[in-house]
Amino acid sequence: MPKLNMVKALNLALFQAMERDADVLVLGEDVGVDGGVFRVTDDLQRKFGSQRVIDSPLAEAAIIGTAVGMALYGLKPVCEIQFSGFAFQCFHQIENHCARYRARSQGRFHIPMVIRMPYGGSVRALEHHSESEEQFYAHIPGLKMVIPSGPRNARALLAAAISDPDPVIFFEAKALYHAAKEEVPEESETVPLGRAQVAREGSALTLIAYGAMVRVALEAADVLRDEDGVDAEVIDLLTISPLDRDALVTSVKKTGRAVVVHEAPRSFGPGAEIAASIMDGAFLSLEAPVRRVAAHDVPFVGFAREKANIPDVPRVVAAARATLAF
Amino acid sequence: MPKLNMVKALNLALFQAMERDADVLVLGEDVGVDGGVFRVTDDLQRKFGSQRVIDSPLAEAAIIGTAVGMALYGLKPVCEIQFSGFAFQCFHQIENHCARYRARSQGRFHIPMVIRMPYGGSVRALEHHSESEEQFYAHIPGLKMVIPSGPRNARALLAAAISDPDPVIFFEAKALYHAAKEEVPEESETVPLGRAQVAREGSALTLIAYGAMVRVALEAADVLRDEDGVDAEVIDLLTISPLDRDALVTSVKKTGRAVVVHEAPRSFGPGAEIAASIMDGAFLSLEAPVRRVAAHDVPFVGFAREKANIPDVPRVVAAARATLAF
Amino acid sequence: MPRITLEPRFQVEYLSILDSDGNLDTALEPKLAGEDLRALYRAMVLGRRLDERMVRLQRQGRIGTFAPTKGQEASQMGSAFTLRRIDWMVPSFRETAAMIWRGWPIEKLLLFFAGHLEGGQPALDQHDLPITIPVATQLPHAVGLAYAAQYRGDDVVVMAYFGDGATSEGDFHEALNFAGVWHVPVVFVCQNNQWAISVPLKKQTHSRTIAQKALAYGLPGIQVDGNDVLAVYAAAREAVDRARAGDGPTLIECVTYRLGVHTTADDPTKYRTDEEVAMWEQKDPLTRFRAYLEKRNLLEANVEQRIDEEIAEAVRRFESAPPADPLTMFDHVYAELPADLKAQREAMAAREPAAPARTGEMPPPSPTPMRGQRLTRR
Amino acid sequence: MPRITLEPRFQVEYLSILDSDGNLDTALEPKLAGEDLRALYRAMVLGRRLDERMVRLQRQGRIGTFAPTKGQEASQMGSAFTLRRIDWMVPSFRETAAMIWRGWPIEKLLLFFAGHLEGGQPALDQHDLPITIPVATQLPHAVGLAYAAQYRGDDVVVMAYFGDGATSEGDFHEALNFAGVWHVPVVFVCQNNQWAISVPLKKQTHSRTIAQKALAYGLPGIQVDGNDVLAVYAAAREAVDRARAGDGPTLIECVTYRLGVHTTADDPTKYRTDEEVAMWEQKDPLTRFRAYLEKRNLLEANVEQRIDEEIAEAVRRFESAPPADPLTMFDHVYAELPADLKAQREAMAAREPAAPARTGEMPPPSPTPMRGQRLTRR
Ligand SMILES: Cc1ncc(C[n+]2csc(CCOP(=O)(O)OP(=O)(O)O)c2C)c(N)n1
Ligand SMILES: Cc1ncc(C[n+]2csc(CCOP(=O)(O)OP(=O)(O)O)c2C)c(N)n1
Ligand SMILES: [Mg+2]
Ligand SMILES: [Mg+2]
Repeated sequence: MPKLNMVKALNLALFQAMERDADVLVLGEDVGVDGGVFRVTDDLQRKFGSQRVIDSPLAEAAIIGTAVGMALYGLKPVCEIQFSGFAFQCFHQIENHCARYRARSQGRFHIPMVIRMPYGGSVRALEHHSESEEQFYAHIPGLKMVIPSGPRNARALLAAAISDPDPVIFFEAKALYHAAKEEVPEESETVPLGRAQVAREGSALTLIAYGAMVRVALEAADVLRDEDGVDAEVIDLLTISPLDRDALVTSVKKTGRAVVVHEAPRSFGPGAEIAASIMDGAFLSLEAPVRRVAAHDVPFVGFAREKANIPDVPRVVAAARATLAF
Repeated sequence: MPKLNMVKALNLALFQAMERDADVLVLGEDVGVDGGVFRVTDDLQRKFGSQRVIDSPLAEAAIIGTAVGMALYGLKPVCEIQFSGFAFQCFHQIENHCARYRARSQGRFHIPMVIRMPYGGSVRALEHHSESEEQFYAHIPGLKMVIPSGPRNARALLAAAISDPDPVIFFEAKALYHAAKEEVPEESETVPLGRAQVAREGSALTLIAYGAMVRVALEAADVLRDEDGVDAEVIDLLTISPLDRDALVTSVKKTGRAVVVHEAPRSFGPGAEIAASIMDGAFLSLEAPVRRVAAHDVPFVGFAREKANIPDVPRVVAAARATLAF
Repeated sequence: MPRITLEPRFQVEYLSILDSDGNLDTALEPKLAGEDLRALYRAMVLGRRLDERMVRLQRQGRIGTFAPTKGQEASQMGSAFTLRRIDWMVPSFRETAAMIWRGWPIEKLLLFFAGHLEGGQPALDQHDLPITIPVATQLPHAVGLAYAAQYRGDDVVVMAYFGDGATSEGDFHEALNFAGVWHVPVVFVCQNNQWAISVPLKKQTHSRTIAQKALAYGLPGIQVDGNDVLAVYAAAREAVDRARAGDGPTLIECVTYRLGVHTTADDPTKYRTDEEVAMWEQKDPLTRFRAYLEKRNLLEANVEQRIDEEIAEAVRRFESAPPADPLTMFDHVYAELPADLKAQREAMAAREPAAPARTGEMPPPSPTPMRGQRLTRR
Repeated sequence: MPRITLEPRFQVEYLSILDSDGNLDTALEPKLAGEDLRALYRAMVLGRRLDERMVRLQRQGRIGTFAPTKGQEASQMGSAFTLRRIDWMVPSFRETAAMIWRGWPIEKLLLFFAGHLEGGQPALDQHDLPITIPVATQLPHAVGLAYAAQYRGDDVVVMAYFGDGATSEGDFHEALNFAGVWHVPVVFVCQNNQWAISVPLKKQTHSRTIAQKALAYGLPGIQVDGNDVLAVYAAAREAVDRARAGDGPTLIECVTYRLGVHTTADDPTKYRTDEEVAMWEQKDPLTRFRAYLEKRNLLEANVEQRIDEEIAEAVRRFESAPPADPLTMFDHVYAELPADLKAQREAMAAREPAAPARTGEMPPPSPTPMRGQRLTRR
């Protein structure tokens, strides 16, 4: 099996989906000749032509809106929004149409499309290039919201998202693009959407994370094991919505304690639903309130202050200790 | 004191703010000659002229975007988005700019503007005319999110929102526009943003609601008193964000049980933050998980099915009973 | 080269064939068969009569808010008439006449306006999008459909409808720009009815015409008398043929007038004068076309009466539709119901009173439309 | 009236005064004082040299990603030069030369690109908006500023900058449309540098010029040689004067070229040829203007050297700026910190290592600008 970083793994998923199915198109700003600003669509235009890998004009709403039209016709567009910070420009097309066309047409139409976007911090970037907006999509009925945590599951999840008959918002952590290589099987591989994974088993406490924060949670678990002798379970959500509540509840019924970690601002964020769902399903097992480690409720802080804003290992460890000591 | 319905009460708040301060402008689709499709801005253009009460072209992003420019110059625009369902068209201007200009300019600029929108069900309307999108705004740092529950607090909160130096998203429940009249003092009145109110005192259970759902919660409290002999406290949030966590925690520390009611879809909705915040602050007092009564995680259902989707008294009562019986 | 005027000079044409005084430009008169002219007239009359019936149904509380067509029958039908069944129609929310013509059963539309989503479900063999409420958001969909047709090599043209107000939205701009760059077979039909609710055209845009907005995208734009069904037909015919031939998109501005309320929730006396309405009533598209048919001896007997009967029957069918089953709200959220929604559905089933029988499941959408020989000339 | 062409015919002009071969149209040559011409040249050179310095700083990791100006100095400076201090400048993200000219200290801009929000804070007496990253979103702000100025009766003009790619966004369209309807004193300056990252103009729009897009809004539009600082100045002068006189907005298209990378994260060799770049290097705005000044005996000695020293000093000041205090991220979220954020701030204070002293609080913004006699002619 070749070892690939996440960029190459995503590229492989796109390549294989396009090879298999002529209805799959790629559409976005700079996805063609340039291969995407992060090179995720590298070489696809050369292989599949400029009718299938489309360098669109600079207009997010029309990228999504025309893709809705293509999907209504039966194609399977995979759109790239250059940075998740620019997806508010097309938020009306996503909420009004991607999410609703199946319901509006009572099943006559459906929208088998994927919207890929790089999200999250770490690239020393300007405003709107480092935020985490998953909450906005998770709250929209009719969408699925997926965030992989490494090359292999990124490839498998993207393949699954492209095959999915419903619209999938697919966030890619910029922090992970070149972070690590993993063995990725050459033959195509999918994993079901909507299922969380236990990234590490444990019994004393459940750490819940996704995307770039999974690594932070795993490192925090190392610290807790090494310094506190505590055995933390780490759950990697992979799909944010529909949320795999069973996996969360099962884990917390075992551990009695949980900490959620995400890069999105804390208030009214994904951690709230995760915490509330755990309370719903595992109330009697809970030994402590579910704690949330998240970005602060502040707008963009500039990359000089980014480290202080995004959850890091010490903050997760501290929250875990407070939860254990509750 | 004259008795006014919510439409007239809001109109009064606008009128008085404009009389007092020449920097206050009103801007939106059909707000001038027509007085707004719900007549909230009725007669303002006749009184203040078409330069101050502006019938804009049909473009939500430019309504908000130009209002941002006016606010940067020192004016205090009050924008109307005709229905909250059409605010996704300007969501980028709200998130990118209204919420962030103070931070981006490090205090050199701020955005003293209000964005009014009718929201919620009950008017037998077409798609995008009956949804509840408060969660999207509550998750954006830098914004305030306000939802009154009756004519008097609507007037006072709108007055406070217009005076506030920061951007306020102001949702008006269509269900309440003509629902009831209340005595509204003629002299201008404000209430502080960010404070919840106890709409009814009780000790057995806390019902938390806002906007049109406050009435539902109060009626449910009546049923619980009459049929179960149970004394429910009802909290009217008034401001969704920043959330008055103290008020919630104080109440639940007393009652030990809580049910949240809202019209927005359940998953990743405002009820999640409310539940998680209560768990944070009152964990040891909680006798049962905080239950949520909300719309289902489905897109628009059509008004023929609306009653089955939006929380009603029986559902709230049932949730309260389940919580009490936990 | 100092200060020069760029050539070619940009220009926009205006087309009128049958004016409100009955003058006919025979050189431009489209060569339509008598049967076609009759069909056109019937569809226009149906639009008008249904409109009136729907206003009454709304006043009686049997349907909810809707946007009447009255006055715009020629703009809608002159254009929609040029489409074949395999072409796509992308409506806004005021195209009742054209939607019925395209095949929506009347009772289905009534059901839609009575708050039943079932009414928004196009038939499997119908190439029509359902009503879109958020202004202008349907325009990129039309461009995407046209792109897909071109991509697949299908001989299909897409026609999209919108109002004068819609031209202010960003989506209008982005859609036309994409259409221009992609050179796809789409025809944009603007029904400029002078008003966007209470906002008159001069407060909507400072451009003299809507048609000239095409220049911003390098597209042909034409302004037509939108109350002249022959002119609308001729302009649409030309645009559809151009699209079909691979020569790209066109913007057509139909200058017309909304004779009625914006929607049944609207009170137009707040913002416009009776004189203005009376002036436009003189230009009624039906009167003019009726006189033309009369002159050509093509008028059918009792056409209004037969149409009223057709409507009455549809209303009866509409009224005998079963009440809405709330549980179906879960049927079309995703292809497969996630665990959580299943639980929500079960909770509802437990609390709702026994519901009427479910309407039949929708069969899967039809496979790819036929592939033909499409050419793009660019 | 059958098929007619609407009058007046729409037209768009092209303006060039000093071409790349040094030919000068003396009839159109603006009457600028020698001191003004020198100031213009200094600002352009400063833009070029700072650009080069910033690329090095970026490569060394001392600042983050930024978008170089190289090649667009004439477009920026010819236009910004027409503004008075009380006028407003609304930049995009590539207007370094113009921003410095307007009064941004170099070290502040460097701080901005080093990820410190302090660098984005305009001075109290500066009528400049900070850099806006989301393409085209600043354009409605410019229109709103202009509306506010007109509302207050202030003698103020607003100039807004954006690229060719920005013209595809809905916000561009909506802003120009509002400006047309409101007839406000705003000048839209499009720096058409032929590329939006890797997308060439012909894939961006099918219109032949950007200038003609003005026709969609009933505005005057003009295309100028954007590498000819005299032509840009003349066109901007005319537009600014028109705006100031109450005659409404203008769209200026500066035809120019981005000689460097899109941003320091970009690799232009992926999408464009060396020959294309070389061809445009022949049209370098600096070379041309320098030759003109030389001919007029206006060239200062050692101007490049003095500018390099100025930059070097600013870099030194930038590098001695204190490290960012994380706690300040709570300072400018709201006027007053809500309870929750206070708690978040305290938690951070407890966990962060002792931070350097807070930078001084910002005094409240200045009161209303002076009111003058503005007239709108419409
Ligand atoms: C995005 C959006 N904003 C606002 C509305 C509310 N609204 C419905 S119709 C309408 C006016 C539309 O005017 P026009 O495009 O001219 O079409 P007409 O109604 O005249 O047919 C408005 C403002 C909407 N449906 N969608
Ligand atoms: C809304 C939005 N979409 C995408 C981007 C990413 N992006 C930054 S610059 C740019 C190209 C801009 O092209 P143009 O407007 O021509 O300006 P130029 O960079 O050439 O000066 C893109 C796509 C962005 N900043 N904002
Ligand atoms: Mg209209
Ligand atoms: Mg460019």
